[in-house]
Amino acid sequence: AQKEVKIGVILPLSGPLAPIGKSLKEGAELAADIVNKKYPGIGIPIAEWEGIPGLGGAKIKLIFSDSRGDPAWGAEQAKRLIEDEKVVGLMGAYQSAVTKTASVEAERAGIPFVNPDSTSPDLSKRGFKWFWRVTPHETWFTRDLFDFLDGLVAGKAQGVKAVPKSELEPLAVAAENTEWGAASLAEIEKFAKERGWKIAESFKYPHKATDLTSEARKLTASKAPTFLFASYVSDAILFIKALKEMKATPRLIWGQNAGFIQPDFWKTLGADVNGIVSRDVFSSVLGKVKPEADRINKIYKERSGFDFDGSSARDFIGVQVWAHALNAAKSTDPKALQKALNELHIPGKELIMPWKGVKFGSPFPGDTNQNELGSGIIIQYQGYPDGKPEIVFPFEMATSRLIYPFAGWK
Amino acid sequence: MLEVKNLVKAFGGLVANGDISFELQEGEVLGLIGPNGAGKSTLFNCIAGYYKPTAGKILFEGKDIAGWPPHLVTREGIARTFQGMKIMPNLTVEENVMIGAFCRTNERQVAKKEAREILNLMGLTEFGKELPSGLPISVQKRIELARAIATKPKLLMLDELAAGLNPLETKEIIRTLQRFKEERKLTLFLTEHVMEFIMTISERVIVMAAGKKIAEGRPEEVARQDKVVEAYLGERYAKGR
Amino acid sequence: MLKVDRIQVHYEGIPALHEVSLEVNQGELVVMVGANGSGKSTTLKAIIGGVTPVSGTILFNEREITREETAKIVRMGVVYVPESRRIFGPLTVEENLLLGAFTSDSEKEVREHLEHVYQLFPRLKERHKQRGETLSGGEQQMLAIGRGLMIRPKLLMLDEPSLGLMPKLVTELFKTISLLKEEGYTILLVEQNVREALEIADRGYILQTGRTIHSGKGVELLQSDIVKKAFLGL
Amino acid sequence: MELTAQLLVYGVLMGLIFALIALGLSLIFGVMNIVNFAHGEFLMMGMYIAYLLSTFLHLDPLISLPIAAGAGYLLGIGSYHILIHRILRGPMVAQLFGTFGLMLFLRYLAMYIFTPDVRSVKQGILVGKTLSMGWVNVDASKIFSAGVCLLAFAAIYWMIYRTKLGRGLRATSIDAEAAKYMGIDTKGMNALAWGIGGATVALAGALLAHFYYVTPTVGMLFTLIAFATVALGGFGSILGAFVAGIIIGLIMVISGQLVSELKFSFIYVVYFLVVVFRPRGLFGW
Amino acid sequence: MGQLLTDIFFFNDRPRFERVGFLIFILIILIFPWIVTSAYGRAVAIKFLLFALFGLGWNLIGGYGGQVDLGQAKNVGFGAYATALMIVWWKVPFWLTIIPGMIIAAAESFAIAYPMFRLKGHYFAIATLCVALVWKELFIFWDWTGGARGVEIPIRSGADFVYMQFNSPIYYHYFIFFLFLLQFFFMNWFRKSKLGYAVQAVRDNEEAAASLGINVYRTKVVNYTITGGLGALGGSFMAVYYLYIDPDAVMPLDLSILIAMTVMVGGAGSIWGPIIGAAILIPLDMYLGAWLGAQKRLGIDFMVYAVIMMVIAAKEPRGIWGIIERKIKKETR
Ligand SMILES: Nc1ncnc2c1ncn2[C@@H]1O[C@H](COP(=O)(O)OP(=O)(O)OP(=O)(O)O)[C@@H](O)[C@H]1O
Ligand SMILES: Nc1ncnc2c1ncn2[C@@H]1O[C@H](COP(=O)(O)OP(=O)(O)OP(=O)(O)O)[C@@H](O)[C@H]1O
Ligand SMILES: [Mg+2]
Ligand SMILES: [Mg+2]
Repeated sequence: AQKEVKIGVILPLSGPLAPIGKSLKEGAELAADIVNKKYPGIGIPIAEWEGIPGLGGAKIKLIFSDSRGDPAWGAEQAKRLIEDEKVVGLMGAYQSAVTKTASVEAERAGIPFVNPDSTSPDLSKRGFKWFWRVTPHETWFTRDLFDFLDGLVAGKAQGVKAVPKSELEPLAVAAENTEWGAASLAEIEKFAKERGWKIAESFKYPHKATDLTSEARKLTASKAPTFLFASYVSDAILFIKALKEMKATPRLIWGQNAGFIQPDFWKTLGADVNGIVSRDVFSSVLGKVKPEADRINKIYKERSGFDFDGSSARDFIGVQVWAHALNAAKSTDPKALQKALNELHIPGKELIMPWKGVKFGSPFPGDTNQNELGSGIIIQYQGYPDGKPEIVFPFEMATSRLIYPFAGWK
Repeated sequence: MLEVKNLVKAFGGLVANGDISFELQEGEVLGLIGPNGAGKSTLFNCIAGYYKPTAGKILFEGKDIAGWPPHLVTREGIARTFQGMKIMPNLTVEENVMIGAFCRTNERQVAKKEAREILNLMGLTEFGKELPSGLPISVQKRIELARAIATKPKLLMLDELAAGLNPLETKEIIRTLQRFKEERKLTLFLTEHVMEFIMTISERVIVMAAGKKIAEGRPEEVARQDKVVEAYLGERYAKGR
Repeated sequence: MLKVDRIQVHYEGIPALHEVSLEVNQGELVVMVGANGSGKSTTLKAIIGGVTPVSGTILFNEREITREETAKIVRMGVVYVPESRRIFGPLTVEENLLLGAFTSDSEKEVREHLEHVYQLFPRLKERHKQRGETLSGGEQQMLAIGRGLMIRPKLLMLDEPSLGLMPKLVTELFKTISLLKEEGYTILLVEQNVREALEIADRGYILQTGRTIHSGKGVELLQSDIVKKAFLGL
Repeated sequence: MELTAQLLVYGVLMGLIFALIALGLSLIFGVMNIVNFAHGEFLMMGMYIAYLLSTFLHLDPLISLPIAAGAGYLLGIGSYHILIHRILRGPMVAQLFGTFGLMLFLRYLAMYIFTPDVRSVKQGILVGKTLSMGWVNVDASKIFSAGVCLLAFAAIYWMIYRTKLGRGLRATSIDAEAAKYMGIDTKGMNALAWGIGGATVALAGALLAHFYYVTPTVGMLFTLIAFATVALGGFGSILGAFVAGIIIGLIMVISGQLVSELKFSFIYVVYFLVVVFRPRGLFGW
Repeated sequence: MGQLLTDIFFFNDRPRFERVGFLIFILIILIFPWIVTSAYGRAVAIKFLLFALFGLGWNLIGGYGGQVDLGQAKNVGFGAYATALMIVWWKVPFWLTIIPGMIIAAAESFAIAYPMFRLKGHYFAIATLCVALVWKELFIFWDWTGGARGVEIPIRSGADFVYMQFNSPIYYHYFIFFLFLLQFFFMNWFRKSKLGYAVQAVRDNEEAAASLGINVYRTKVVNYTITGGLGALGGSFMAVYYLYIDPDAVMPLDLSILIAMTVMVGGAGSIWGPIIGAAILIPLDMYLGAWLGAQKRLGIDFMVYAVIMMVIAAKEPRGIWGIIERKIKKETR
């Protein structure tokens, strides 16, 4: 019989975050498929594999489990996957709160938990021995944001003259009141202070709100030219709709990933997204600078009907990390895997991400087992409804000119 | 034992009890009659603490209990039954009575014993473990009476206890009442529209009409007064007597 | 007009009526008496469709209504004034009365009946704006009866209408009932005032533990030993 | 000053929608003393109807209003006949439980059919149009919705308090058994209440779809607000739902300015305070 | 004293089949982790005991008190936070955090009970719901509670009886079973106590209860206060069991509703009801989620669960215990 390696994947597949959970799941499934079957011509090693070479061609089998967005439920599913399904390791769980409880189970059981998709800085600061985070975390992304802003002022953005700082200052920030939103806001405030950016208005709002008109009005009333958001998709939509209703005229709108990169976001808002920028880890236009990404995107689009995006990309790379680790360990023994993960180094060219690679270390103070070679990008929606999320940061990787200032809504 | 002085109870503009005064001696049986809406139940409710009197005093063994909440009034020694029964439907008959007995004890065993004794005296033992809701009205009325007695009252107030009972059942309940009155030294204050009941058992009767006391005296005397006949009893009784 | 044939009714599997049969003819005043819990109210409820008999039949004007919906039976002209009165507490006296005429479509008739009821019970007119639940016990009883008279029913069923009424009103009530009978109403009456009821009744039935054990002319029943012993305690 | 005025406008407009959403809940509660946890799911159904008609048949969402109302009516009546009348005899907890089941069922049925994706209505005469009225810019569809809400309230109010049918409904709500003795078809009345309740909330959904997104889980957000609205106004009171809806709309915008994070708390605290002093809500009997 | 012990530990007022049933139940729970080796099965058993514990507490207000309280989650939250914060801040041993948690929950319940009990029926239900949601928002809002980022208790290795952390679920199994029994015997005493009867009398008819010398208001307040305290007990357990808590996890509306539902499904106002209800709902929910969740098409697990809920509500509104009791009655007749 075919040898199989089971990996448990915990994701929010029902509840309010289900739309994102769906993207994550599809990304992981594609990666597993690419590992298991030959996909010639993509240009990354796993596409050449048929199963995991180091394990004699054993196939990766993903066992998905719904976290329901509930930390307790997530922990119970982790137990089930670990002991009853006998998975060799875990992956997930998107919401940092769920990742926290689920990874405790892995830590106790002594099996690896690879986390490709949670961005709360806390997670990699717990000193766990069985937890590896692949994605950059919020500290990183926020640093990118301020690099981007400082870059604008310095005139580094392609096709945009140096922007006087006074044109972008002060900032106004709205973050949802979840673990992730709170972390985002804290990071933004920290960096703003460090880099000398004034904040006119910053607040948390109740996520899954019924109405955000008042909050949007608060942003416009602050007269700040730059709006920063940390919102899931439903709230992101409400914010943009409300701002449009008020004919707000910010010069820059930046979203902290999540809702701002969901297909639902631009599908719902159509042309109204043009000019909005968001932090991300992947864009389908990456193909312009990284042809492998384009090939993956094509396959993905055939399967799911959408472009590959930041969410699907993250769980894709999660599976990829698993595949490389298993290959290197040549065993499914936890200790061997632990060693393999600790020593893992995937060079950037083997990834579809615009990263320098995957290697776990301590990029920020307090971090352990955190990928230190990752990086973020900032995309801008251009030419929607038929457009693409163009990369505008890092400046040297830009696929299109930055549209600045934000043109307003029709 | 009980002395009501210038009691007034008004609902908005409607004066349900206007300046009522009377006294009740220990061991006495006092009847209260009067037309529908005269304010009898209101008076009961004022004494038992369900309504706060607008003015006036209610002295029970020297203490002014006007405005006291019902449970304190009961603990002072005044128990009551309700016009239109208020049985606790999800508790068994025995438990209904036990809860009354808990008024005087904290011990379940004591309360249980007391309840069983009263049920036995009332001839209700067979229903002890049943839920009261399906039982006939006459039984429910006796349960309510048993429950009130279980609180070991000095004064027992009965609001239309015999309503809905046929003459035979009425006679039975009078007998029960009289027995308890003897054994437990109860003072009774009751209102009733069934003349066979009230006229037999009462030693003295107060007549109310439109919120005022209009007559007082021994039952036979009162029943003969024209104003009582006219306001309350009607021709049939006038003829009968 | 009404024919109840050996009906049996259970409450949660426990029989309340074993075998009850009775008949009411056009224009008659029929009285049902019986000890507490003998099943009088249950019989009326079965007729009006409030409970469904497990066996037996009920015919009204030759039509079987054993399993008919209450609302339909009421629309056929049967009115039931329940023992527990069932006043619409938060509604005013007048609104309560108007609901009694829910099945009537003629505005004019409704007005007439309203006047009639107010004549019968002046107390209600006095209180017509008061909320039903704040009426005294007796006043509520008047309201319940008045509500039953808001249409001209083919059959009027009263369950212990004298309950809680003062003696004077009881006397008047029985007068009113005889009056109604004379006006041509057909009435089925349940009463604990056995003597007064049987005096004005055409016929009577005696119920005992869910069975009709005896029937006969009103006055005859009043003389019978059963009634004397069991109800009057003579 | 300008800000205040703008907030008032936004608050009242949103409040009217809340009121319309709450109307059906209040009516259903009034007639049969049952709190419908699935109310928000009815709203979601109304929204999906507007979405489907707009996306697949290219119908203007305005045209879908009556269709949504009709479908909501059927959904209400259907729920009544299939489930609700069976749980009416149970205690309050069982009723809550039953409608909670209905809520879960409808929500996940929608998730099964439509997937969890977020959708919205993109075309329509009023969709995305902004009216400028000098100092305030307002979405045209919100103004239109407000108008529809007022009309719906007037119609329902008239029906309940001025027609015989309404008297029948009220009688049923107070004492269903006694209402039966009056010749009122109480089952019909209950079904009617559910029908109207479903119709008004689905109508609100179709209106909401003009400027709000649709997803299977959208209902709960509104259910909780509708609960607070209905209870604040007084269960069963039409006028109460209306006034409370507007109050809640205003609290939302004002608290959104003060401490946005706690804005639902503001609503709940106001509810709590009101009810402590008026235990049956602002207009409850 | 002897009487008190009998009241706590004995069921001599209950029919024989109940006593036998209870013994069998205890035996099953005792040997459960030895016959079931599935980790998920054990997790289900632990969650079952946890919700049976919650249900027993809620039964006080919801069953015996007849008041629908949809805010029990706030008390769970108080317990969970008291334990988690005390452990994280001051390293207080677990066992010393239980009582403060219960006291905080009871004190809060006591404080709001006075205004709360002006309300009846649905107004009360919605008010409880609102109060719980306000607390949840506050816990998210405040920084000192960790806000939305929650509280993480550091992992300890091995079996630690001071902080009640274990690698093996078997320990947790007996640990929660112990807490469950504590509460169970408390309830056994309660239902037979004077207070227990007063609570039921008030539920059935407030005016009648008052006429029998019961202070209606005080009875309700005391009952609500105890309910609050009992809710916190399970919360403390959750903190050391999951090792991470946040307001969405320990005080959401769903939790309040699930607690109420276990009682309702089992049969409110009976000591067995919450146990039966939890024994049905928790495994049902967890196995449906494991088997039918995460499918290609989402939502089937919830739909099946929802249908079962509706059927129970429609067919047996008085709960499963109602059916059992009736069956037994019929047989013994
Ligand atoms: N809560 C209230 N609000 C307004 N009016 C009330 C209230 N309670 C009683 N009343 C009125 O006060 C008057 C006296 O009522 P009460 O119940 O005391 O009469 P009663 O003498 O007991 O009559 P019955 O013999 O019919 O029971 C009645 O007219 C009644 O309508
Ligand atoms: N809702 C009910 N549930 C259970 N049993 C009931 C119910 N209603 C009545 N019963 C039982 O049915 C029998 C007949 O009751 P019914 O009320 O018809 O008697 P009745 O002759 O009208 O008595 P009363 O003089 O008390 O009104 C009684 O034994 C009673 O216990
Ligand atoms: Mg009275
Ligand atoms: Mg009867």
